[in-house]
Amino acid sequence: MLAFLVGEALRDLRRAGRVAASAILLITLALGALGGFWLLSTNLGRAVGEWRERVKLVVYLRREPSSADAAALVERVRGLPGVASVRFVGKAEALGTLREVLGKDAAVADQLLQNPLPASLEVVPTAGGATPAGAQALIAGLAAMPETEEVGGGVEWIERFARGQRLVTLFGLGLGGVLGVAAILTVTTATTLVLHARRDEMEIMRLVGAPEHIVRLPLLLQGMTQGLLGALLAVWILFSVHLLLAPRLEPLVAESLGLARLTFLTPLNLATLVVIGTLLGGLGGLLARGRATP
Amino acid sequence: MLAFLVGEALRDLRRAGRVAASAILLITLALGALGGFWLLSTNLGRAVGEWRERVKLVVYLRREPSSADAAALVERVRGLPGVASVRFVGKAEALGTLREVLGKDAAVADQLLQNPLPASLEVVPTAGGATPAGAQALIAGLAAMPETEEVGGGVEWIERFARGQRLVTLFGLGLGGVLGVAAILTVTTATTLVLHARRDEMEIMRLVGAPEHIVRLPLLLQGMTQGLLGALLAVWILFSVHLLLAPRLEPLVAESLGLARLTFLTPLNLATLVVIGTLLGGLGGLLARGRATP
Amino acid sequence: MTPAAIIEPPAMMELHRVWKVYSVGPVKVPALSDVSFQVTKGEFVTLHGPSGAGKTTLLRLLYREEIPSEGEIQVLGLDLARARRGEVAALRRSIGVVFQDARLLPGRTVYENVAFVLRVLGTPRREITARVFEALRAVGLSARAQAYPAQLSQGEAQRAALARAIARKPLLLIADEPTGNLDEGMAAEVLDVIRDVWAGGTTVLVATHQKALARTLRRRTLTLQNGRLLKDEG
Amino acid sequence: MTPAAIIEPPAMMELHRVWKVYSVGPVKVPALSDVSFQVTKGEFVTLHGPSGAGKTTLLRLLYREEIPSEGEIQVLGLDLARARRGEVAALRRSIGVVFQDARLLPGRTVYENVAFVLRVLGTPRREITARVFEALRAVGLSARAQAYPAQLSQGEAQRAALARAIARKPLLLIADEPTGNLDEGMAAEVLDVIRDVWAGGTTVLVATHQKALARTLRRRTLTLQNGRLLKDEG
Ligand SMILES: Nc1ncnc2c1ncn2[C@@H]1O[C@H](COP(=O)(O)OP(=O)(O)OP(=O)(O)O)[C@@H](O)[C@H]1O
Ligand SMILES: Nc1ncnc2c1ncn2[C@@H]1O[C@H](COP(=O)(O)OP(=O)(O)OP(=O)(O)O)[C@@H](O)[C@H]1O
Ligand SMILES: [Mg+2]
Ligand SMILES: [Mg+2]
Repeated sequence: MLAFLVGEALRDLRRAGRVAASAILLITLALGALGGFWLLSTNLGRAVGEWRERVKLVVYLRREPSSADAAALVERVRGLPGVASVRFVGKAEALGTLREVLGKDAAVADQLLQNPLPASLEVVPTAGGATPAGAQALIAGLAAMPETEEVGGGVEWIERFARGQRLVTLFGLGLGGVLGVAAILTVTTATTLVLHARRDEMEIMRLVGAPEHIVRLPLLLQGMTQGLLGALLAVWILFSVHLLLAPRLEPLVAESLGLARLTFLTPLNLATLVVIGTLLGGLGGLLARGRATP
Repeated sequence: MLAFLVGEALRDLRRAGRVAASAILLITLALGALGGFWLLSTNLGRAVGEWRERVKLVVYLRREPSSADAAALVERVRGLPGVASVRFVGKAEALGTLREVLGKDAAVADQLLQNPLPASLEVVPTAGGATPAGAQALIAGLAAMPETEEVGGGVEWIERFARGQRLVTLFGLGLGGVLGVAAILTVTTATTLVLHARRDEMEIMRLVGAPEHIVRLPLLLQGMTQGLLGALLAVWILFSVHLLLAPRLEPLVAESLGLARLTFLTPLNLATLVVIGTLLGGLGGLLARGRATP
Repeated sequence: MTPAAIIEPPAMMELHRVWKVYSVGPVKVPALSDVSFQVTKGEFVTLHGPSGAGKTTLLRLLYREEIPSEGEIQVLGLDLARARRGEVAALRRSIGVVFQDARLLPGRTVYENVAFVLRVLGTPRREITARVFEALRAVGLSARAQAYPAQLSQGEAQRAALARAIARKPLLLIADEPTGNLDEGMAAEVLDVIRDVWAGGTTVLVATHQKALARTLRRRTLTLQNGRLLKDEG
Repeated sequence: MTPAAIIEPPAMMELHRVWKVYSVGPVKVPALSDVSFQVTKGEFVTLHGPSGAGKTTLLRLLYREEIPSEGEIQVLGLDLARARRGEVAALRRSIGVVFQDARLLPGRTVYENVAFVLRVLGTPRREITARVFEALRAVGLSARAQAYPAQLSQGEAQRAALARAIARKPLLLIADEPTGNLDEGMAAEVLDVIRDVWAGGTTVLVATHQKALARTLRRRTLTLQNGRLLKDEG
């Protein structure tokens, strides 16, 4: 009986021809878009992770502590909630950094009689400490220390970071919405196509007493096959596009997002895509029904 | 006869029901994507335009010229090919700028005995002068002047600019490819749907001697109506999305791209979208044919 | 395969005050008005009436392609008003129907059309070919086994539908104008086939508008006119 | 509307050594073998033959639903092998065809089906309603004008197809088994309608498998068997 059902599904697929090809391509398109968004969001997520490491607060100190005092201070700050790591920057190091930053204008630094730059602590917050609210608390804590002259440097980074996350979320929601519409349309269209091709046949099958599973299952199998083929095609296209474009995009991405490499989807992601495709196709097949028995 | 044809088209559309709705939505999707890309590319184009204004070359001068000499020099440089505008920056202005840039570290500038910064010319290149090759030639020309100590400052901007344009182009090509596939699929699917709904009817019409234009024109009109509805829907969706998202995206966009406002499509763009939709729908209707007369 | 109730039916079919009224826009079309009759197992019944009398409508009610507007119908012991989907399918597998418009599966050849119902019944594969060709030979179509329905003449299509109906050796054979598209010689042959099936124990119900045919059969004849059962004689 | 050549044809139709061979997979089915005959304007011709003889195939060739495998066909002075698409459409508008399977437009009511061909012919709107009802009355269907084809009995569908064919007052009427689904009384009425159309100057070609009908008509009869023209008598 299974052989009969599979045979029925395959003959339907063959006969549907252009209609089936169309349904497969629609599923490919929807899954390709889904996979593309996933790829994007994975890499944006990685970029966001790297941005977070760049977020730092600078605590300018009233006077340069001795190296023992500095070590103790670092230890104390590290104990504060929301702090991931702390680094002490002495006056000399600060001037060296300034000189690097000035580059062409480094002559300015050479003309100095004494080093006017303060010593400081570079504080990298944890994920919790890098939210706008967490940062507020952390900054208050750091400012309250007696050694602190002023806290600064990293707040705009934190806001930029939060905005970046919002951007990614918005982007995801927008694309998700469009994809939702595309997927529903895919299923509806595939269903309609299959229905038109099969309505007469299904009605006659029912009239000669074919049990419901023999009327419906081939359609389900056919739909699942279409979905599977569409998903595999989508995976293949995503892979090819990634292979082709990644090397070209990487320099640009390195500059704008600070990512050295664009990673591809994991095998688990790909398997999920294939499963979604198969289910979508199957749903289309399942929804298709001939004229119901009265 | 026209009333008859239009009546036929409308009754077909009504009867096609879900199939017609599906075709309309597919066209909406394709045009919505097209319009969305257009919107993106318009705004990216504006961003690129603003970036270009930030591209500048700095010509450091051997010594500070008198103001008359400075004016003559500016005049001369303005005459070079690839130069859009030139501004003279005196030693005092340069130090003021440095002080602003240093911000927190401005104390450094206050400690100076004399102003170590050179006078300079800020040269904004034309579009031609801002290409990597054009910039090469312009820099050579500027470096060859007897007053020039060194040329610098803008080259990495020019490369970044060129990369930005490549990114936009690549993005456009990618999206264009996907849209091409979507549009072709839309037309094919709409055609197939219409065909399935009408094949019998068209064959019988031909058999009773209906002239070809009576068989085909209603289908064409129906397709065009579908395309028109799809396009109007797409325009409406784009407008709503822009209205909803633009205020939220603007802060992020201002930061990342340097654009204060996200503009909407021009009426001409919108009219083009509607025309494309109508033509797409019409093409679908035109391609649909019943069993040809042998 | 068939539910227990179907094995020993009290009557092959039983209609009690059946009405069927179609709505065409605002107009009501009474296709059947107050029809009651009974058929017992093994009978050969002819349903006679002019065009539009309601013959096809009556037959459709029996295998539940339509449901009556009013009244009760039992076929093979199954109350059609209360039957579940699986029971209706099982009932249909026990009934062979020759539709007036043949209704062959358009995407399958004549052979596949006949084989399909046998496969649906779970007939072992090795038996199928033999039984399909036996049925096709009986209606004189073995030469056209590989043709698709669109490639058949009207008379051939109707004979293919008959082959499909008899290949499964049904308990009840319903034939709607089985000879409408056949010449006299062919019609006689087809009636012989139907008589053979009946002789094998199948109850038969044949609808026809041909007075001559009804007379030839010399069987119990139900006469319909304008949806009313005029006579029940024979 | 009709090309000049159609107005005074040398003959209504002329077939010269026409063959039609269908391929069903590897098998060749010769539906028509070497058929030649002529029909002049105003004749009433009956085409008789058993099921599968090739009657429908022959009629299909005349309005160019099919093209012959070999041989030449002229209808209303038009050489069908060389006709362009517009000419074929014009020819079909001059021919009324009653298809064996009715072939009504499924999405339109009976009224709309008949009105459609009149509109296609460019009939003024105010005339259409009257002519449609005249034709429906002639075939006894005026009460079913608002029904869709799926809501008709087989006999009613065939009469609707006849109404569609005669409403346009064709030069040539081709009827494929117009009484196949009708009882004797209705069949006689329908034949009267066809005779009236013929009396109005239309050439008529009726295909039937009913010997009795062919005899009743007492007209020139072409007899087909296995695709060969056996007799041309009357
Ligand atoms: N689905 C339907 N909707 C509306 N009316 C219908 C429908 N089916 C049948 N009718 C009407 O019911 C009446 C009986 O139709 P039915 O098909 O039963 O006649 P019949 O006796 O089989 O005729 P024939 O010999 O021409 O096939 C007819 O007048 C027909 O128009
Ligand atoms: N499209 C086709 N492809 C293959 N064979 C065909 C096709 N159409 C008809 N035939 C075959 O040609 C032969 C003649 O068919 P045709 O329909 O002309 O017969 P007919 O005389 O009209 O029969 P009936 O009285 O049953 O309608 C038949 O054997 C039929 O199977
Ligand atoms: Mg009937
Ligand atoms: Mg025929």
